[in-house]
Amino acid sequence: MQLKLSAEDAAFREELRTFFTTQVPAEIREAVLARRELTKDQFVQSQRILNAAGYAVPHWPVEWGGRNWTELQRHLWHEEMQRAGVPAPLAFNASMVGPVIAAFGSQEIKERFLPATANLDIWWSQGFSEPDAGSDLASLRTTAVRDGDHFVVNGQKTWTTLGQYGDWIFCLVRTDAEVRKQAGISFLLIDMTSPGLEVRPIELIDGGHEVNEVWFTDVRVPAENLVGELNKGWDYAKFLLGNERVGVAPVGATKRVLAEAKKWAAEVGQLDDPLTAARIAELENDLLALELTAVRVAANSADGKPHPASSVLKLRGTELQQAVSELALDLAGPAGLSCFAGEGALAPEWSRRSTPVYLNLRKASIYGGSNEVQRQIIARTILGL
Amino acid sequence: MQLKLSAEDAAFREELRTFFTTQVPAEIREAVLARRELTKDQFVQSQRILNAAGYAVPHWPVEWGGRNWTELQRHLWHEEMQRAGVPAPLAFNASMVGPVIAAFGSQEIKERFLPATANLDIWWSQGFSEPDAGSDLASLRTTAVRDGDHFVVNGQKTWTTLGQYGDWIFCLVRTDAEVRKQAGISFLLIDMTSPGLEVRPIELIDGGHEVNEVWFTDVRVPAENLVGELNKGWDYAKFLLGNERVGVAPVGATKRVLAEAKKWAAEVGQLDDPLTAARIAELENDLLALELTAVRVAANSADGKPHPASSVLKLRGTELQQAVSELALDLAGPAGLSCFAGEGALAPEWSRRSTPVYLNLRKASIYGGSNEVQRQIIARTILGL
Amino acid sequence: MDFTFDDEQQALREAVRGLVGKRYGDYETRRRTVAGEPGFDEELWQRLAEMGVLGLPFAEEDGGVGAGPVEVGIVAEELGRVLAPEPYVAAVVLAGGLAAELGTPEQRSALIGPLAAGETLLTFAHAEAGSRWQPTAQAVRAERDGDGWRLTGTKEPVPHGVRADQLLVSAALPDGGTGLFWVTGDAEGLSRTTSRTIDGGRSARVDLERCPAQPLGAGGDATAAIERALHATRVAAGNQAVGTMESALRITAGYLTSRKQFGVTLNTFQALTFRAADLYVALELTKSLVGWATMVEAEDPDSLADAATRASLQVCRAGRLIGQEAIQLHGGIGMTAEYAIGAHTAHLVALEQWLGTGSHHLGALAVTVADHAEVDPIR
Amino acid sequence: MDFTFDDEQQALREAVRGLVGKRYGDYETRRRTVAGEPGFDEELWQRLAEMGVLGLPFAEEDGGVGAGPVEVGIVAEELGRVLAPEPYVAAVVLAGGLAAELGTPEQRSALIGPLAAGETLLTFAHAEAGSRWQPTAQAVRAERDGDGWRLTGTKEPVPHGVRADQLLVSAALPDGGTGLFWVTGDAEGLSRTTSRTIDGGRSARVDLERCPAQPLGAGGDATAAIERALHATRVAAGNQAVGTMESALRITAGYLTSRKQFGVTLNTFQALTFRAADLYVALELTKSLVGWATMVEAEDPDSLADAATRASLQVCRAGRLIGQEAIQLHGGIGMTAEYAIGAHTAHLVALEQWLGTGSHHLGALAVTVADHAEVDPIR
Repeated sequence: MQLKLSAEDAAFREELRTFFTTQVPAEIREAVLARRELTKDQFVQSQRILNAAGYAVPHWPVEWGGRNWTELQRHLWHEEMQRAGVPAPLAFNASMVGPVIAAFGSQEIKERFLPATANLDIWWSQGFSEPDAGSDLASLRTTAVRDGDHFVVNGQKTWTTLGQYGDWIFCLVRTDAEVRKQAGISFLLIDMTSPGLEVRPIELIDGGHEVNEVWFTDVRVPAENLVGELNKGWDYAKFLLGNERVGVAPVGATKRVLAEAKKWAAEVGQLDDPLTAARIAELENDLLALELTAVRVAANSADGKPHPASSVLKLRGTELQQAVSELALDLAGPAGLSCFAGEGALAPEWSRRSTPVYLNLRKASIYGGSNEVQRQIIARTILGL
Repeated sequence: MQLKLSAEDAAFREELRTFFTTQVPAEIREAVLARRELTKDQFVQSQRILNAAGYAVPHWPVEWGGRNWTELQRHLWHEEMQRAGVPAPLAFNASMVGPVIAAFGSQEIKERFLPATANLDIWWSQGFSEPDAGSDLASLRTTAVRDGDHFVVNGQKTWTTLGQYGDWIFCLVRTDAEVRKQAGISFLLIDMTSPGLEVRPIELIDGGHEVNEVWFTDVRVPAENLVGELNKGWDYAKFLLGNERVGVAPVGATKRVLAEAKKWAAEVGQLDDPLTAARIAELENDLLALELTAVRVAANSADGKPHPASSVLKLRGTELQQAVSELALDLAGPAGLSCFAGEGALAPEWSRRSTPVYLNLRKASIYGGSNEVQRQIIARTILGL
Repeated sequence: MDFTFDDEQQALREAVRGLVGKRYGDYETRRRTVAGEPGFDEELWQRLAEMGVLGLPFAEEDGGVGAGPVEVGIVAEELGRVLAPEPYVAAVVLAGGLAAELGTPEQRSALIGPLAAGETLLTFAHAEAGSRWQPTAQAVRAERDGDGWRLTGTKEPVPHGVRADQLLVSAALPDGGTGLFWVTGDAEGLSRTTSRTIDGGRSARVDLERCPAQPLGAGGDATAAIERALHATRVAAGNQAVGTMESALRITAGYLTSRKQFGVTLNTFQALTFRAADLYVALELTKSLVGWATMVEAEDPDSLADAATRASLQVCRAGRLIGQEAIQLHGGIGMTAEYAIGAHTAHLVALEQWLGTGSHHLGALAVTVADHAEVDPIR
Repeated sequence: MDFTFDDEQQALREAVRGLVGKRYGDYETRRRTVAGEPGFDEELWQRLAEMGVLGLPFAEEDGGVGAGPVEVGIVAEELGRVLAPEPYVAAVVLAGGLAAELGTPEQRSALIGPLAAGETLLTFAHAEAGSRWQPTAQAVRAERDGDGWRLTGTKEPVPHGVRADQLLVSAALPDGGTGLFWVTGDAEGLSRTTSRTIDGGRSARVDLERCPAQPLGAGGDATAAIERALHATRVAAGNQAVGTMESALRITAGYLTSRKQFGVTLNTFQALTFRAADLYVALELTKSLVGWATMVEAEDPDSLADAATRASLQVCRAGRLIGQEAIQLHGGIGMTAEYAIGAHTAHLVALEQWLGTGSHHLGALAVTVADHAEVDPIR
């Protein structure tokens, strides 16, 4: 048991803090802090700055840009990034397809994709969910049929986040319909400019365009774009989803919004309201417990496999993210009605953003393994129920 | 839609209020208000006063002491009784076995038992639950085998509330083991002084002795003590449990404790603490909503069958009963440690009672159809899920 | 106390339900309607006028029907059930209610008859930057100009503030207090910008620059009347929210019985059906409290403030719970604008933003908690 | 920051777990033990002394072992896991901690050595009628009597106040402030009455009537030291509560997989297993926060008050949730004294009553919320 960071880790943290707050453009970080939607260019610019400094994919194998940090260092990196308002490296690249390719791809596929993936030269989209395969992902129906040295892909993916920016999409496709549903799935990389591939926007309840449907009609995909072995895709997906959960607890970002919310509360004369103060104090404590749990769990997952308690992080992390967005909604009060009024409104930006952000974050407990799925994992895997 | 009571109902309410607060001894009502456990004599004395005035079993058929009141009047009766600290007529008598005998018993059984039941000359115990038949009541195993003009009863009942005072016990017994489990059950009345019947106390977590086990070893019961038809007991039990739920939402009693809790809060200097005040205000509102729902539901169940929303009353009623007991626990603070110190302690009685009452009321969401059973009823019966 | 509706009230409910159900029963129509200006269906508004619905709360001599809060509540609940975007509560209950209470006979006949007839849309411009549902005005100030008055300042957000033909505007009076003024839509110095609210409604920024205005009624401090009108509006909006919540629960239960995951319908999963049961509990409790507050408004107006605040707190608590859980129980599809459920959640949010959040109402109740021994709803 | 225990700490845990597990692994033994006086097992207390556990936090020159809060926390967690009724935290951490901090060398050698050796049971008599966990005394007053002092007034509740051989007593000083005094168990004017707490512990009313007393250390105002000791006690009690909660969850999960209803084991019901999952979440969060507070006490004592308050809030929240749900998930059997689960709930309640409820700790945090931009646990 040791509270204090080692001198080395303290220096590491300081170095990151300095880098993030001086090297990533203030304009990008301010957009994050104001909870605005970022442009594609802002994502790309930020990730390239990180990648140039070796801060984009530290958890990858060293030969592909990894840094061999301790789990605690990774945690500090993640927290400092969020704290400074630096957009995290695109999860589809850095946390999803990258690690899968690095772990299961051929040398050729690694060379072809990993450097471009780390640098966001390729923007990856995720093609997992389908209209009838949500929490029950394994019942997916998009097919890839071998035809010479190509696969021919037909079907539909949905909830493809930021798919409108995508260059390539990594997909789970059914390559054998005869076997038990988990056994006939493969992991395929598809160029989104391929003929027959169409991206259609889905409007969300906050009025934004963040997710998409992706339709495949006789899309021809070179066979060499298969990652790993045929029909082993479910294993790779489980590997990936395990990674996804660890990154998904947005502790630092939620802390940052809560710190902002205190300023907002003061602005609207509510910070000295005892009920508001108590609500904030309780949220601060809840977040503290979550942050400490993230550190504790990180330290226990040194073998690279996610600790089963990572479901705790996802579940509680999204609950608190939503609770803080609800606080902001309440602080904004009537000004939240001006949500789409733009700069012409008197209401300050934070209060206008509060309404769509609150609604948008309803997704947090649904996407990336719903909170029901997380409870199921905890009950079964940890409690043996 | 009509807010105000009719002149007739207003007079009715006033009459009850006067009766309860002047005719039932202050000592008994004070014991209720102080959340003490009542003695058997206090229960009996109070119920006989009510019965003499026609206030013990108003919902029974008129020929057996019923009053043919409207549902609103029954509600007012119930609320005013709780408000005044008058112990409700013993539920086992007034709400359980009495209505079952009145509805399904022979004329002979009615004459033999109903007057004595209304007047608490017989103290009834309930013999339904068994160690392996809790929420799944129909899997009960206590048997009654016909032997000439008797049944011979063997088995064990449990959770028999106040069974230590019981003169008679009404039991669900298995009279046919060959059929589907609900179909082989009968409803039998058993004299608790019968040889082979033994009552054993169960100590509860609050240190009190409120429930018991009842053991039957070759207990001979005259066949005429069967209520209604052989093997129809499950229907009678369902009828009874439906009644039970309606009476179980303790709105008036909980309101009364909350009103007391405000005095306690003032006593310990917490009533002007904004967090405590807000908590009380929220509880008052929750109870108001529950009380109004009780009135609304009462009005919609005029055919004598419980409105399906009566599950709402049980579920929410026990939640709020528990929440108010938790408030009292918090107000008592360190004084609650003196819970078993008696009058020798400096801590006032309310603060000493707060701890055992809080623990004791954990039962409220378990007994009489657990809150899980209530949710199941709502989901299935009302929402069609 | 009696929560049942009489035959006439039942008939009113069925008539309104028939009309708005026909119009918005298909959610796509509602979505299209709020996408275009003015954000509601002018034709439906006329049909409501013809049906007498827009004149319900007003005296017959003012051109109304002489009905009361219960009838208004029935209409609001039915509008809420289909998320009808028509500004019934804002125009009829709030703005119309103020005109009826404070207006001179001439003003009432100029404003209420046309409002009831669907010819004039009226709104109440009251909220200001930084205000939190209080009944007073500060940012917009009234000044005398000869025999008349002029108003200067900005109101935001104002419900349907651009489409409105006539505006009632609250303003700080030179000698203190908050006055209530009538400003015509074509007044000089008046400029308005509209925007969408999260539920597809319309809200405006209204700038007044020495804008000529006529005091409503005898003039003077109108704070108490504004407060009463806001509370009556909360009661009507509570009824509207009940309709929306009931609809959200119905849609959610329907989804649970039809959507399959892991080879079975979702209602196979007890963790989900139990949560749906909790939503039902919240809804039933809310119906009771809103119904009661509606009766209090009708029969015991002195208790309106307390009853409206209590009902609002319950509406807000249930609205958050049902709004959040309805989406969660749907999963991904609940996040999409194409599907109806999210709009229910959004509407419940917008109602709170307009009339006060749960925290706000709880704060009001908390300060009065020592003033009474218990809350007795039976009169 | 590192949450892992070193080998020595691990060995300590296993030794304590072995000892108390052997004694109280069968719940019936625990039940019997608390039914008789003094409410704990004197023999086990001796064994703990022999193991060095009672001397853990004290300096070697005072007769202790010179270990720290982490080791104390390990012991407390293991005691909490089996609901061991021995007054470890009250006697060693709270009373012993005060003696160690304030006592003169003579007082320390008279009190701490015997405490560590299991020869003298020490307690801190502090709470008074109406007090709510504040570090000051009012009802018991100290007055000078020649060279010495006498105390008059009543302390209640006092943990193990009758069994205790020696008492430390807080008292209002004649010139203001709260002093800390040593009163021997056989002092004249001292009378004591014991009673059971809800979890089978012992609490006393202690009446002092001009009872001779010796100031601890140099005398004077000891408020700050009392406050520090209470916070250190909260940290240790938090560790104890973690043990109890972990045990409650383990028992509950075991029950869900073995108890049958409707022909299947209870873990078939998703609504129940999901709630168990929520308990696990609460427990993990609590472990983290309590572990952190323990490290803060060890390495950053200036932040002890903040860390102890934060840990206590989380312990109270999780304690209520787990305590209530553990019984509910058991059903009827959870209500019986024969079965272990209810005693876990009762113990969590008694810890709160002793050291402060969630409402109390939240109130303390709420007033400081504007003092910092964020809470950064990493030092």
